[in-house]
Amino acid sequence: MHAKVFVSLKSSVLDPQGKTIHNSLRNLGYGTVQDVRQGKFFVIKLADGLGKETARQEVEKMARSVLTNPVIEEFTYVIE
Amino acid sequence: MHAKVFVSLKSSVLDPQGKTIHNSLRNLGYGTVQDVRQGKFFVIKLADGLGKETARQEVEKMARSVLTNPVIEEFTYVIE
Amino acid sequence: MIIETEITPEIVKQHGLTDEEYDRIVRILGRYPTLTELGIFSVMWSEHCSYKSSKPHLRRLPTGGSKVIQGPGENAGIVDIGDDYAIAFKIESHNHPSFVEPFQGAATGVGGILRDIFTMGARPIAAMNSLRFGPLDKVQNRHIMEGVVAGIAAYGNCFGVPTVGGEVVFDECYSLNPLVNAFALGIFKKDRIFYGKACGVGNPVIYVGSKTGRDGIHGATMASAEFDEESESKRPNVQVGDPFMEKLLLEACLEAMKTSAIVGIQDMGAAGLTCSTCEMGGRAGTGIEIDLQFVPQRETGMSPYEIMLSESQERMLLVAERGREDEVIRIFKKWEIDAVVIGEVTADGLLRVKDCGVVVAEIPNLALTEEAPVYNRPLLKPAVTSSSTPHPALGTSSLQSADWGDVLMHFLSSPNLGSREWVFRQYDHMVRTNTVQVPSADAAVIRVKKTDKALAMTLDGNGRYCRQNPRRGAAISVAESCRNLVCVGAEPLAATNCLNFGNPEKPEIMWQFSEVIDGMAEACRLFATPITGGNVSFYNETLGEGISPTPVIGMVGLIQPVTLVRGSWFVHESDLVALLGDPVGIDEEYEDAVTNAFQWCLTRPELSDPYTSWVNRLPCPPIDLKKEAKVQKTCLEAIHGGLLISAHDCSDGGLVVALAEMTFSHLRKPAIGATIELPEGYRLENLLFAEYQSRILVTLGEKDLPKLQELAGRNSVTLLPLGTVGGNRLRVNWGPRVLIEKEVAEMEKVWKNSLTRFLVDSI
Amino acid sequence: MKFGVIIFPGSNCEHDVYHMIGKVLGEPVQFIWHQSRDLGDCDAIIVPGGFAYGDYLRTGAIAKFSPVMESVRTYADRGGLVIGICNGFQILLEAGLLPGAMLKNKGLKYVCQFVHIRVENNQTPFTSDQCKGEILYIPIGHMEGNYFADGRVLRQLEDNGQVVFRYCTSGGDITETSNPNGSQNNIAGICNAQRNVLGMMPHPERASEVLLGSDDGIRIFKSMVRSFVYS
Ligand SMILES: Nc1ncnc2c1ncn2[C@@H]1O[C@H](COP(=O)(O)OP(=O)(O)O)[C@@H](O)[C@H]1O
Ligand SMILES: [Mg+2]
Repeated sequence: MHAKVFVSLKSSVLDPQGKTIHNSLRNLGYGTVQDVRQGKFFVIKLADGLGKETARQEVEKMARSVLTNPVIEEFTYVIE
Repeated sequence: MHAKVFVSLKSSVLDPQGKTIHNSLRNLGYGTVQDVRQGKFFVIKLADGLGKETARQEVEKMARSVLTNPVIEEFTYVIE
Repeated sequence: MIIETEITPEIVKQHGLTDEEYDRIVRILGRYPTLTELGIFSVMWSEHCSYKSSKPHLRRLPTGGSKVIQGPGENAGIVDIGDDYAIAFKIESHNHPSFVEPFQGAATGVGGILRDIFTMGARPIAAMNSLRFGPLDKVQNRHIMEGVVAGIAAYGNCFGVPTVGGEVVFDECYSLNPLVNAFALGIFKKDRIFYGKACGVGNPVIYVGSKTGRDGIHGATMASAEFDEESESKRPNVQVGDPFMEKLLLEACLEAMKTSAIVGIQDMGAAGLTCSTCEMGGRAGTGIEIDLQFVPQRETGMSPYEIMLSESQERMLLVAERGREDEVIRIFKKWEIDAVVIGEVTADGLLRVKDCGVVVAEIPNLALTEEAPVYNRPLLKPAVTSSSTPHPALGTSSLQSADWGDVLMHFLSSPNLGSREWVFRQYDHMVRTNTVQVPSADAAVIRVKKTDKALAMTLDGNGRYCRQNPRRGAAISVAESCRNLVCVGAEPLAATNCLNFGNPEKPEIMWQFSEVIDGMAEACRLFATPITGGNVSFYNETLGEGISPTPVIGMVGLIQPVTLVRGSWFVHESDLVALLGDPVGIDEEYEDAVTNAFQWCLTRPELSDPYTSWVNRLPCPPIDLKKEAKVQKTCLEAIHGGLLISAHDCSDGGLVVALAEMTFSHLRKPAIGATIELPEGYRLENLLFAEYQSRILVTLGEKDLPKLQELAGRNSVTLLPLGTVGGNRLRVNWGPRVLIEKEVAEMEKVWKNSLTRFLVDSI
Repeated sequence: MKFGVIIFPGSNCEHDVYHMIGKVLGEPVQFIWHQSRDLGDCDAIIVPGGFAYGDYLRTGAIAKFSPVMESVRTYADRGGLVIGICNGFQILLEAGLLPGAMLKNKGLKYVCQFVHIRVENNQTPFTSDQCKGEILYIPIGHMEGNYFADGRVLRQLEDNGQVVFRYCTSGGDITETSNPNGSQNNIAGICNAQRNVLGMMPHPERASEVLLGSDDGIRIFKSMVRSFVYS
């Protein structure tokens, strides 16, 4: 079983990386690009026997307390 | 229209970041975690009028030539 | 004026304003304020911006001197270093943000202090930081420390300023209140200084840098309130730093300043656009009118209130000569930075803010700056200031059999005494190719290209001493910072300070503050090191728990010629080791406490950090400032006379810890031991480990001993030959007894592990 | 011999290199703005360290598209001397002037310290003044210096003598503990097959005066001058 956790900066928070990438894409002629935001993701391999609901709880807990700082980041996740 | 490009290290390349997170998750008592790999993603806002096929071509081009380094990274993407 | 929101007492309270302050606002305006105006007043009258509690005390600090070009009141103090060069330096706190989001909080702290320096036209050439955390055995403290250090590294390294020094202290009182004080120093030609003044009616006001977003709205008021569980909800205040943008801003500003088209310039720090406009107008006695529709914005639908109070980083406000704005804007465009005329300087002394032509705020600049409220808050000396309750003297007999070598090894492994390499290895401390003395010497040393000068700098604070005796503790911080400079061969020039305290509304805290100022003022006068600027951080309290009063001194000195620079370690076999200054001070209470604390500690093998446990049971050590000055004078004269090979300050951990530190390897210089004969006639544990001030360990060639003796005699300073450098062990003898005999390699290993044993494998 | 020093937005060692060439080595030197395609009459190009474009996407990833890099490529193809230091090395990798890529340091932290490096090949214009096996004392300062190339490329590098510097102990041994960043085969610097393009993570300009702790670094530039004069 795998969980994927996607972490991104809250939309109100400045994303200097995304901004810089956006600028250079535009300078390189990718005129159709209107905005870029950067995030990170984690692919977490979980013990197979784990029930879906337990997995969900575990993943939410670690995403909230370890993988993100809720002050500036938010996350989504999927379990596959 | 949005494109999401997911970039990860090729599996042949060691991912110490994922390993470190794995270790600390384990130390914090998340015993069900068996492996962690870390990647990054870009959310790219594209001009609305763009056809799906053009979008696809544009995104692939920028992913290949700008957003990743093919020596160490690989990517997938979705267009929404 | 359109009053869009009715100002209820509830709203006033949310803005941290008292009823009296609100009445005063209404009197000043002659009407009720708009919400935007209320916001502007609230940030400018906050403790952070107005210094309303500290101002009456700060006035007692010496601030002038023949070399001071600019004292407190500008973005940074400026000191003349000769040969047409001047330096600008300052220290600032970013404590609260670093607690909430360690990485970004610390990073933006570095960004802020760098802007304070280059806004004056100086190119930053060195940075330092003073850090305080809770003990590392707690995960949360490790997490904060890792984030803070990484954040400082990320910002400073990318910007391209070498982070050359600082200090790190661990104490329980900083667990929920970590302190992050960032220092920066820049250099420029004396005739190229820029001030934050909006001169010249009709001159355009130009906004440059990052776009404005809803960042840190109310950061200034946040830094002026205690923390509680509710602060969770205040969290969106945290800002993200963009060091790349700051680097571009630096280059563009310095390039624009060369055109002579710039009249005044100021960074937008706390309270952003509000603070920079009213302060620039206030200093020049002019008014400023801006229209917010021209302000570059990152988000849509921002209200005037939000735009005025935003604390988005990497922004500057400048006033250019009328007619030359395009010249200025072109330079910023070259660096791909937004630069927009948003208003002009007026004659009426008002800050007038329009939104698409409609006035949304109109306030006299001076009402926001110089005429902001000032409070003489009540002071109260706490009943017991000394927490080390005196123990009955147990006599020294039970210490007779102590294994002092073992004690030394334990002390060296303390996070409070061990190597800081884990920290400074993450900082680029060599960029700009000026770093003569890398971190780990008593002070950092930076050469000044195109001259034969070098600058030495150090940060020193001691919350532990100040908790016991705020006045003496502050004086010791000044003395120690000067001593550190003297040890590397520098003459102290001037200082900046960062005063970290608890809640000023508590009379005991205000008393501590007042005492600290007096102690600092006395010492700074004596050492002729004026305070040219600084920062006050109050409300370092979480859930009612406050920090020890923690004043941090940033001291800067001059070495000329640069070849005089000295290290703080043993260099050659057979050099002599000697102590400048009295081996122990005179203070019976302290002396007894040292003995008692050892007896307490040595019977407790379970202590995880015996040094910290021991030292926490001691009162503030004595200091005789006049004697201190003589010791420092002697050391400096000896270095200038070519008598000394190295010099090292004896401070935390006392004489033996200082000796051990001198044995360690440094860059390509291998570790090297020494044999030391301690004088008899003193209480042993006092001689070995007590933290008496006014002592400097020196090494010299044997042939220079008579000259040094003569010099010390002339200055009435004790000079005590202690032994000889050589071998691969540190041997300390006392009469017939061998007290300590340790392999240098073994000592160096535990010393180097003091932080890494906690920090290596965690994220 | 005239040196050109490229400035990207975010470069921060350009002045250091400029000072070293002009003041310590005493050779003519000029800056070249990243938007320029004109390398003037420079006899060697230095791509200096720093954080071009903040290193925000990947190190060197955005800088490689600068107009000046096209000229640098042409220049290198014609045999011109190019040296990339730290971020400059990373840019040359991204631009494909040198093979391989940089990963984050194995400790995941920025590392600033002096290191020892061993000269592995002195048959290059950058090392002709040194002996094979000689040890230099030069600082590093980077977050991404963990050199990576796939097995085939790595073998080629080794077989062709393109590994110019390796991290080593003070005695010259190639060990794991002397490797500060996890770099494959302790690689600290490599050159192209033609030997006219060098990339190295250590900063020779930071070790160019005794006052700064070492002057071993200046010898790389002395080599360049010598090979230029005799070429
Ligand atoms: N502890 C202090 N001692 C002396 N001057 C101080 C102290 N704290 C602040 N100042 C001075 O007060 C002025 C305002 O400080 P501050 O608000 O921190 O500046 P900024 O607006 O640049 O952040 C500065 O000139 C500063 O040097
Ligand atoms: Mg300021």
